[in-house]
Order: sequence, then C-alpha cells, then structure tokens
Amino acid sequence: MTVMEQRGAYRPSPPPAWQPRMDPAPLLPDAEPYRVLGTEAAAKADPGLLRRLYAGLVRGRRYNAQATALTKQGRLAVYPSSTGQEACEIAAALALEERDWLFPSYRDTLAAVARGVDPVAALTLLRGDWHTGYDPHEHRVAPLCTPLATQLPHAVGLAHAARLKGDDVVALAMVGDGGTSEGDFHEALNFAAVWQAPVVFLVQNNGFAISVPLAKQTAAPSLAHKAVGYGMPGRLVDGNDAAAVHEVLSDAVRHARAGGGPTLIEAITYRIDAHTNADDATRYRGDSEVDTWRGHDPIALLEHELTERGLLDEAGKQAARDAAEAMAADLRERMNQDPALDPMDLFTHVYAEPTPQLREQRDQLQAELDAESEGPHR
Amino acid sequence: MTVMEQRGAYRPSPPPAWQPRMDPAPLLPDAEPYRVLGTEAAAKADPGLLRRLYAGLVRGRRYNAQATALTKQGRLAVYPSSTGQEACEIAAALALEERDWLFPSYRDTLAAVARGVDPVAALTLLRGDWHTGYDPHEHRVAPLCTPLATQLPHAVGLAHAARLKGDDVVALAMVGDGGTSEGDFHEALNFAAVWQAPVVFLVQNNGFAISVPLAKQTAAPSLAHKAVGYGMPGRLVDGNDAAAVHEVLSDAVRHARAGGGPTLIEAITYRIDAHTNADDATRYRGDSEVDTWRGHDPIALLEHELTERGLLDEAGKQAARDAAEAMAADLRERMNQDPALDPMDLFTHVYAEPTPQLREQRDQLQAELDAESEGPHR
Amino acid sequence: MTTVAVKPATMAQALTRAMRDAMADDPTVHVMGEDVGTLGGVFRVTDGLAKEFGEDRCTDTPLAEAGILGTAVGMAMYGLRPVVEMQFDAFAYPAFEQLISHVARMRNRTRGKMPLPITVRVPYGGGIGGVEHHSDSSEAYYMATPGLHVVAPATVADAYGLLRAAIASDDPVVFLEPKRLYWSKDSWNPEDPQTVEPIGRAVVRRSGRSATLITYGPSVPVCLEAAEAAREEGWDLEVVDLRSLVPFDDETVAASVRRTGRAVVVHESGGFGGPGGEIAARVTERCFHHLEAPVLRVAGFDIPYPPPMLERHHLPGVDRILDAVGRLQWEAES
Amino acid sequence: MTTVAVKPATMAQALTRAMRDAMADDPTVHVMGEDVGTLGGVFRVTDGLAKEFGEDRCTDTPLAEAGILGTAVGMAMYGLRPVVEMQFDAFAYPAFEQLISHVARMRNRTRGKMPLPITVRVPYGGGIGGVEHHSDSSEAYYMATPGLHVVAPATVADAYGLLRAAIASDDPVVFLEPKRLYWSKDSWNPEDPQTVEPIGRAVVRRSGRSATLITYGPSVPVCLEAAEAAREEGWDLEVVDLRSLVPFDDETVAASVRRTGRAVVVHESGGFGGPGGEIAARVTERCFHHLEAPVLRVAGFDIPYPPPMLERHHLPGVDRILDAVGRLQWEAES
Ligand SMILES: Cc1ncc(C[n+]2csc(CCOP(=O)(O)OP(=O)(O)O)c2C)c(N)n1
Ligand SMILES: Cc1ncc(C[n+]2csc(CCOP(=O)(O)OP(=O)(O)O)c2C)c(N)n1
Ligand SMILES: [Mg+2]
Ligand SMILES: [Mg+2]
Repeated sequence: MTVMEQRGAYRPSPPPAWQPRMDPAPLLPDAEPYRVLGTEAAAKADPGLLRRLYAGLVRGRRYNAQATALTKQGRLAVYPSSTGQEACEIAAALALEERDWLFPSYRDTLAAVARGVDPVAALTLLRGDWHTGYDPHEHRVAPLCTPLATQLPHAVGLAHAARLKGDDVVALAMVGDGGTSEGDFHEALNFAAVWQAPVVFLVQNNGFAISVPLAKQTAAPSLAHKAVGYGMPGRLVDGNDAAAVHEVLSDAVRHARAGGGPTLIEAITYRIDAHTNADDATRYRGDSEVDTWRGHDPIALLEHELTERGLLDEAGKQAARDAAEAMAADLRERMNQDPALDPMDLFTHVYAEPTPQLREQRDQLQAELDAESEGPHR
Repeated sequence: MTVMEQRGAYRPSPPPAWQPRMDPAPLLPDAEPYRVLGTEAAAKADPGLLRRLYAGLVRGRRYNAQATALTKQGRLAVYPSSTGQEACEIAAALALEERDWLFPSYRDTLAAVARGVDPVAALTLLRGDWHTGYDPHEHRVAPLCTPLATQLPHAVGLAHAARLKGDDVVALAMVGDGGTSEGDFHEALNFAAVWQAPVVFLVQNNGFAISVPLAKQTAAPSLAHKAVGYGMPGRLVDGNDAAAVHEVLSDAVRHARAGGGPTLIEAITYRIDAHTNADDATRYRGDSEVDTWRGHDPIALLEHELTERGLLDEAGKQAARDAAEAMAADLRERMNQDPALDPMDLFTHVYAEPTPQLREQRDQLQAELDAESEGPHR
Repeated sequence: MTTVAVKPATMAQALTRAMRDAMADDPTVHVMGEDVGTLGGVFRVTDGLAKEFGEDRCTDTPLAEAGILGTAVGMAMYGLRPVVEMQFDAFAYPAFEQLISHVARMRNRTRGKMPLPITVRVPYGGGIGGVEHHSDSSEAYYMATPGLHVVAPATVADAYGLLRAAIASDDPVVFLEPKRLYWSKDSWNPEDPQTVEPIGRAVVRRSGRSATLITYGPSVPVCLEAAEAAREEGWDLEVVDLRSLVPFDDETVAASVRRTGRAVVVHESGGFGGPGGEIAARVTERCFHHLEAPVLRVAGFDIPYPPPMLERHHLPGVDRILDAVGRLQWEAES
Repeated sequence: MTTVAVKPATMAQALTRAMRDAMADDPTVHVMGEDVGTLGGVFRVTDGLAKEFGEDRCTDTPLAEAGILGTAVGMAMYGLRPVVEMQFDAFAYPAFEQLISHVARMRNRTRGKMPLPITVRVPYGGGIGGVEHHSDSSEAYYMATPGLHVVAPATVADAYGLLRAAIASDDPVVFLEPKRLYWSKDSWNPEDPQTVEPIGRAVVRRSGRSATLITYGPSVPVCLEAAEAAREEGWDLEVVDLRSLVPFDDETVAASVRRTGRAVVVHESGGFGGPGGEIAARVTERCFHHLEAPVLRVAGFDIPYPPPMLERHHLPGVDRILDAVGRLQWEAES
C-alpha cells in the first residue's frame, strides 16, 4: 500500500483554512497621522469640547511646571513631566465616561488628575509618601504603573470582566513607545482581540524611551501597524492635536462600548522636558529637535484654532491661566506640608490579616519607636 | 505673554515624523497560502530537490511512527509527533546551509534529525535520559526547546552575533501557533527587525495549541500579518506543500543572508496525531477534521507530483520506504538498549567547576551509592 | 440531602470538586488558563467545569502566562475571583513580574483599597517522570515574596479544604499542587466535604517523641513512610505537615520541636536557598535551648531538576531521611 | 606605564572601568541593555563604553528585558560574552523565565557543551529614596536557582575585581550592584587595578572576638559602623563580607563563628525566605557545638519595599544590629 493509498486521495487544493479570510486593509492605519486643528475637519469640532480641552491643557502644563519646580525644592522625589504631551493626557481623560476606567503609566499623572483624582493625591507615589495616594475605585483610575506595559493586561482583564457582568464599561490603557517592546504589550493586545474586550490602547509615541530613540525601538512602518497582527484596527493620530486625539479616542471608546472590540491608537508627540527631573536630555538629543517640536505645541495649536473661530479672547485665556494658577498655588501649598506617615502602616496592608510573622515585626518596630521617642538615641 | 508667544509660532503642519514613511504593502502576506504542488509553479521545481524532500518526508513519517510506538513500549517517556507536519520539518532542515543554525521547539525532532543529529540522540530528552543528547555545535542545532517561544530570542542573538563577527550565518527558529501568543515571540521579532538580524521565523500553524483552537489564540487575519508590526515581511505558505515551504524558506534564508533582515513565515498545517502520546485528541476535535486534513497529506501531495512528472516510480517509492525502514530498525534496536547513566553526572555540569556545596553533595550521593552496592537495602 | 458513603477519591478529584463548589457558591469565581476548558486541563483537574459553568466561567486563554495572570489582575480589580492555572511549575516563570510586582503588592500599594483575591494554581514538583521544566519546586521564589500566601496540600481532604480557603481568601494565594499526589487516593466523602481549612495552620500527621520531621506537600507521605521505617531503628518520629509556608505556623512547629528536641526539615526543592534554611533558622531561633542537635535538612540537591531516569537519586527518600535522623547526635542523649 | 597616584574613585567608576578593561582585553565582551549606550546608563555605569568601543559592543537595546537576556543567550551560544544591564532590580523580573529556564541551565542541559558566560548586572537594593520597584533586594530568587553565581560587592576594589571575574567566568553570574554604594568612594588606583578576585571567597573586613556579623553588599558598611558602635557596649565584633552568595564560602564563615561562638546575619532583603535563613541554617549545621546562642537575623521586614519616606524604618541599621547582638545570650557566658 502506498502512502497515498494509506492517507486518502490526492487533492490539489489549498489547505483547509484556519482563519476566516479577512481583509486587513480596514485594520491598517492611514499613512499620515489624523489631524483636526488647522484642517477642514476643525470646523466641525464642538466649541464646548475645544474649550474644555483648552482649559485642561493650560491647567495640565501648569501642573507639569509646578510639579517640576517641586522636585527642585525637594518636595517631590521625582517627576516624569508630560509637558508637550498634554493633548494626549487631557483628551484621554475627556474621552471617557465616568463609569469607564483609566490605566495610566507613571507619566500620566495629568490624565489621572483630569479624571478627577486630587492633584496632591496623584503625586503621592512620586513624592515618596506611599505607593498610591488615591482610591482607584473612586475615579476609576488604576494606580500609576511603573513596570512598563504591565498595566495593559490589567486593563484588558477589567474590561473583559465588565463585559461579562454586562456593564458597558470601557478601559483606556496608556503606554509609551518604549513600552510597546515589552512582552506584556503583545499579550495584552492579543487577549483583548481574542476576547473582543472593550479596551482602547493609547500609545504616546514621544520618540524616546529615556534616551533610546524610536529607530532603536522598532523597525515598523508605525506602532499603529502592530494592530493588524492582533486583528484590531490601528489608528495614527497627531498627538499634539487635542481635537484629533479626542476624536480618535472617542471613536474607539464608542466602538469598544458597542461591542466592536479593542483599538490601538498611536499618538505622535514629544516630551519637551527631560525623561524626569533626574535625567539629562542633552546627552541624547539636540536643541533643534526640541525647537522643532516647540513649533508644534499642543496648546498653541488649539489656541490658534479657538482664536481664529472667535471662541477664545484675551479674557478667556486669562481665565484659563487664572484657574491653572489657582490649582498650582493650591498644589504648592499642600505639597509644602509634610505628609503625616505612620510607620506602622508598613504592616497593615500586606495581607488582609497580618501573618503572625508580621505581627511580631510590627511589635518590634513599635518597641523601637517607643524607645526612640522615650530616650535619647543610642 | 500668551502660551503661543512663549512656544513659538503656530504651524498648521503635521507633526514631525518619527518613522520614515514606509509602505506596509510589501510586508503583508498574500491572502492565500503560497503553493507549488498541484499548481503551475511545480513545473519549475528542481527534480533533485523534490526527490530529496520526498525521501525526507517518508523517512520523517516513519520516524514519527517508530517514536510513537516506542512510547507504547515504555522505551520513550513522551513523544510529540509531527505526523502531518513533515513537510515543514524537512523543508526547514533542507533550506539551511551547513553553517546555519536551527532553533527547534520540542516538536521539531524531525528537523533536527534531518539536519544530521543522530536519531537516537535527538530523542534523549524525550526518553528521559538527559536534557539534551547531542552537542548543539556539531550540527548547529540548538537544544529542543520546551518553554514556548523562549528559543526565538536565542536565534536572534545568535544570528546577530554571527553578523557582528562577519559570518554569513542564518538562524532558523521554529515555533507553533500557540507559541506566537507568548511575549518572547514579540520581543524576539522586534529585536530581529531592529537589528536586521539574519533570522527566519517559521510558525507551524497546526490550528491547535494542545486543545486550544486557533480562534481562541488569535483574532488576526493570519499569524503572518504580525510581521508588518515589526517591519519585516510576512509570508503565508501551505505547510503541507514541501516544495512551497522549501521555496519560501529558501527565499527568506537568502534574503537574510544577503543582509535583508528577518522574515516571518506562517505555514498552514495540521498535526494528525494527538499533541503527544499522553494526550487524548478526541476531547477537542472531531474525526472529520482529521479526515479532511488526511486528504491534504504532505507525502501524498509530493508523491503525486513526482509520479506525474515521472520522477518517481514504484522502485523509487520502495527505495524510500526501505531507507526509512532501515532507519526505524536501527532506531528501535538502539532505543531498546538501556542508556548507561551515571548519577554522578548530576553534579558535573551545573557549573564549570562544582561549588564546594556541590562537591559535598556529590560525595554524599557517592557514599549512598557505594553503600547501596555493598550491602542490602535498608 | 442524601447520605453518600465515604468513598475513595483522588487529590485531583478533590481539587476539581473544590473549584466546582466554589463556582457554584460564588458567581464571581472564574477559572482560567491554558487548556482548562474543553480539555479539562492536562491533569484533568478542571474537568467538567466549562461544561457546567460555561466557557466564560472556565476559560481557555491564549497561550501566555503573563497575559493570563495580568488579565486576572484586571478581573480581580473589577470584583471577580480568578483561579488561574499555570500548566506546570516552570511555565509560571513568564508570569513572574505580574506576580511579584502586581499580584503580591496591589493591596499594599493601594493601602487596602484594591485587594486581589487571585488563586494561582501551580502543579509542582517531581517524581512523575516528566521531561525538563515539568518538575520544578519553585516555592522558594514565592516564599520570599511578601504579599503572597503559599499553600501546599498533602492529603486529599486538605486539597479540597485548602483550595476552598484559597479561593475564598481576599489575598492572592499561590497554591502548589504536588503533581505526584494527584492520583493519590483517600477515603473522603465528596458529598460532605470537610469544612474549609483556615490557611496557616500546620498539623501533626504523626505523633512521636524522638525527633520531628518538618515537611509539606509531596514529601509528607515520604516522611510518614520514613517514620514507620524508623521504628525499626528505635526512633519514634513526629511528622508535622506545614500545609502552608506563608503564613508559617511557628507555634505548632516550635511546640513539636521543643517536645522532641531534634528536627529534620524535609523537602524536594533544592536545599541551598530553599525553604529548609528558613525553617531550620526559625526553629533554631525559637527552640535553641531545647535542641540536642542542629536542625538538619534533607532536600533536593542544588542542581537543575534532573532527567526522569536520574530523579530518584535527587528526590529525598526514606533512606536519606533516616540517615539525617541518624546524624542527630543521639550519643549526646546518653 | 606611568605611575599614577592612588586616588579616590566611586564604586560606579570602578564598575565602568572593569567593563572597559574587559572589553579592551577581550573582543567578545559585549555590553547591552536599556540606555547603556548613548546615555551611559541611568547610573552612568556604562558611561563612555559606546564611544570607545562602538555601538555594536555597547548596545542600546529595545525595551524588553526577556528579549535582552534571551538574545544575550544566543550571542553567548555563538561565542560572545554578553554583559547585560537590567536597569533596576524589579525590572529584571520580566527576564525571569530566560534566567531560570535557560541561562542557569544551558550548561547542564548540554552536559557542558554549551556554557553561557553571561553577566547580568542588577543595580539592587534600597536606601536611595527610589519610588516603588526601584529598591528591591531580589537575591533570594537568584540564590535558589542552581546554575547561577550570585555576587555582590561592597567595596570599590571588589566592585572592580569581582566584575572582572564575573565577566571572565564561563558561567552565568548575577552581579548585584548595591545602588546606594554607587557613589561610595575609596582610595583605589584605577591604573593599577586589583587583580581579579576569584568568586566564592568571603573576607573578614574587621576582626573581633565577641561575635560575628555575617553580611554582604549594601549592609557591609552598616555592619562595620555597628561594630564600631559596639565597642562602647564592650563587644568586639567580627564582620565577614560574603562577597558571593553562590558559591558560598562556608569555610571562612564557619571558622569565624567557631572563633566567636555567636553570629548575626545582616541583610536588607526581607527576612522570611531570604538569604539569612540559609546562612543561619548552614552556620548552625556546621558550628552547633560552638554556638552560645542561636544565630540571629537582622533583615528587612517581610513587606513589599516601602516608600522612600518610610524606608529608614525598614532597612537594618546600627541600632537594630546592636539589639540583635544584645540578644545573643551573653549571660550564658558568665
Ligand atoms: C519593565 C520595566 N523596565 C524598565 C523600566 C525603566 N524605565 C522607566 S521609563 C523607561 C522608558 C519608557 O519609555 P516609553 O515607554 O517610551 O515611555 P516615556 O517615558 O517616553 O513616556 C524605562 C526604561 C521600567 N519602568 N519597567
Ligand atoms: C511557557 C510554556 N507554557 C506552557 C507550556 C505547555 N505546553 C507545551 S506545548 C503547548 C501547546 C503549544 O502549542 P503550539 O505552540 O501551537 O505548538 P504545537 O504543540 O501545536 O506544535 C503547551 C501549552 C510550555 N511548554 N511552555
Ligand atoms: Mg517614549
Ligand atoms: Mg499548534
């Protein structure tokens, strides 16, 4: 008996298909980032929204400046500024409904604050006070996440759980260009697509992961092109165009909420400041690059649009600035107060109930503190 | 001073580009898997190559059958058969030059053997004798890799190192459809593309990861579509068409060797046997699916082509079968001998030099073995 | 309820039953992992759950352990109680960052606001003739990670009781299932399962006066066997089954050692940097003046887990345990 | 060669110099990691290497730790000697599977045919006011993994000598760099660097007769300080700097404890399941009859590393060490 006879008749046909045939074209991003400001699409933008975005951006920039100043005064341990990226931060917060969830990275304090998190509480981690300063459930903002891309599967899981429960909640997860290289980025996007989870991934591509430029991070046509490999749409947007970011995000959020599944959005932007106050950006980039990007400033872009359309006058600008100054003054004042920390808290929340071992250690520390406060130091 | 004045003149232009504009089209796979056998392209295929592939496939299938039989006889602990996937296995081995490297997964014993690894040595791991039975440097075959996708970054690193040394060596890394979901898959492909490393990734998409069907693994149009997200070409091929797999692999190997960088190849195939001898495939798939695929058998496809073109007659078939039988007989015989294992080897290769702690433990075991061989068991 | 005769069940069956009962009692319990649905898991421990509760409650995930645990974190944030299966011990390593940096720390990070009631089931340990990466004892990694509970059952009843407790716990639990005990049988009434065991209580499996064997998981039956064999040598050994490494039941352990004055810690995990060091050190700290001899350790060698054909040389067996007991300086007594 | 005066250098500078010299001596040495090239590393430890040796020898990789270590494995397979930088302790966790399942095992798996001479540099430990994930002491994980060497320098000269030895080793070495000692200075002649230290030899940093402090890495200076302070209490403490946890120098440690009869293990890593348990257990096994008191441990608490404003309460300091010394049952002596 020949192998052929053993295995059945020869069929010169294609192999049975594993995947249903699917046209990748709708998943691919456009070659040019989507823009609204300075284009014809701007005329259609809602004035109220533009004004809210403007107020948020001005406030956001002031927040960044104030937080950076606080690091110099030793009031804040470290601050990764998002100056230049405010359009992404504010639009991300405004594109969500109250019941939605935000999963920020360490750079996304602004988005958290724009969601309603108290400006001081949002800095708790960076101040070195405690690892998270706010109740994530209150404004549905997950803790600022430091290990890169690890927050992305959390967003997927939460969105999936909400969908299983029948709640029409969307999760928006933020990550940087560098973070897209991590395995967790891949796994999160894949789970999201397979589960059709209502989650939106926003990559702020600011061209650098600390000192490492995008060309050493990826060889892809764009980060948004990664979407097709998961079977979700990829969108490319001008990340300094607040109206465009808001529109693209809102579309994706709506799509997710309607059961359409996840979207990957790449926003092209730039961080004007160094990685953090501890970083020396002159080591890896030139002034001219920074200047080029200053010429594509998110606030300037929006301000011009609003002014052109007569939606903003000097008084309006002054009002935005005043509101931002008031926020900054409050931030300054409250950050100048030393937080009251209780060392015994070290043991309180490791487990629901401290283990016997932790109880012993707690008692030990308490005894030490008592001794310290009683007598002079050894 | 307004923000606009502070930040420079308004420029209604697109954001500066991070990536050079690149057309993704050439990176995308065709909608239909590439085929040679049964198509017009077959006429151009090299007769010598087809005959070598045929001999390899027949031998490979016999090897799978023999190894599976050995598990039943308790001579082999476990065997993940590649019956039905022989075209991928053999073509992978034949597409490489001697100086190239193969990075197989646990399922790719056939590819290792086709590269020259001794058939018995290739089974050492699965036999439970030792973790790897051959010197990887001898035939440039990395150890059969069990943790999924972890061999992929190894292949990238080796290819990169070879390129840095100026050697025109290519690495071929094999992985399954399930393995593409792991973070290491993502990281490996990204490193390869950024470094333009001479590496070829071959995904054998057999539709299942143990029991989990492809639809629960990915929502992508195809696995080959993932390539565009890394900036490398993705190719789709009929994995049961040995001539097609060989051609696509050879092209990719040539491209890599010439400095063109990595390629991702998805081969559509099917595993006819259960995941391993320990698996019960009836729990997750029906007979009719298996039958459909038997109708697209890699050996039958090739045999038909060779017969049609007068390149194979009954004598030729017999010769291939005889060679395969001889190999199987030899395998059987040698596998029926108990391997001689030295327990003291447990300590020999943990480090270049055993630590003092390991020397103590070695002496302890030696003493135990001495006692055992002297007196009766306690 | 009808009365059903006590009948033998395997540990695997008890584990299945624990998940089944937990899922029936609490709709927020979700089982997830590779092959846990249609196949029922490679060890069949989740057999039938997808059928009974649907694929949304017992889900075949994509093949990515960090993704599995990472999405479980998000699900727990939304109020679910994920029970995650890692297919084998060594295949939990890709999820290490999620486990260490998030699962173990989220409650603490958020000052109690965001607990993560996740159970991570890990079939662990050797003795089943598994090829490389299928026989690791990884408990040292988990023990050294504050914020995790680490549990390992040794009996059929404990498998049920402790898994129920793990799933019910508001804290993450790494639940180590001794692979080679999956098919161990015990008389156990599946219709009247034991009440849920509180996590953190060791149990004296065998009382004795000469010395204490401190152990857990797959080494418990080995120690009981050794204790029987020791009678021939005139030693009456006590066997303490820790049941959980975290929390650690210092009280039960120290009480036993104070009684016997001698102790040997037995586990399959490698000795150096393994659980035995911690256990020996804390027993010594607590019982120094009761000790007639140093606390000794019988453990796996400090080598990567060996191939099946050599594993018997690696695993702590009765002889090696008795040798250690023999070195407990008995002459000092007389 | 010109003679250059002995001058103070920081530990960071010594580490840079060690890599520089290794790269100059051996063209197969490659440095790789996040930000190690243009920036010279976030701690500037690789400063100047890319400039001197080119980007192919000191490479800014994509941001993916498993990818970094995984490609380093492949590079080592082809004959290179990769020196991998993990940016911070907790950011080594994504590479855990590659480290445990491949780096630690490849030599053993291939019966010596495929050694992996990889050095994994991990800036580790706390005391620098770092936010979460930037202050972990992860040595317990590495210690419990056969196949890895685990090294931690405490002095500027050792930083040079041990890193040279690590890079020259044919085995993988996890090289733990105490972050808060990066800027510690010592007189050290960079033109005439110490000969390469063999890995595996502890050193007595201070001789004493009353008790032994066993320590390593960032806790060495703290122990020396404690030893000075102890003189006031009438204790003359010996301080042993382990320098490597694997291999462990039982000889030096046991000799010291036999001499002094008392010991305290000090480290920053959490106590439970941390290195101290192993160390205390093995010292006790070897020195039982010389011990006047149980070997005690002073370690970080069993909690996730605390926020900067609370870290001083967590870190073992002079007072806590002296308290432990005080509990070494001195009354037993009289
Ligand atoms: C897993 C992990 N590895 C490394 C780091 C250290 N690190 C912090 S930020 C950063 C760069 C991130 O770049 P990107 O994702 O582009 O975000 P950006 O800082 O530009 O917002 C690195 C390497 C980390 N936080 N987590
Ligand atoms: C990291 C890791 N996780 C889980 C496993 C267990 N496992 C072995 S094979 C397999 C399925 C692999 O499927 P696929 O990649 O499609 O390859 P195939 O078996 O079909 O060849 C699984 C889950 C593993 N080996 N490694
Ligand atoms: Mg960036
Ligand atoms: Mg498959």
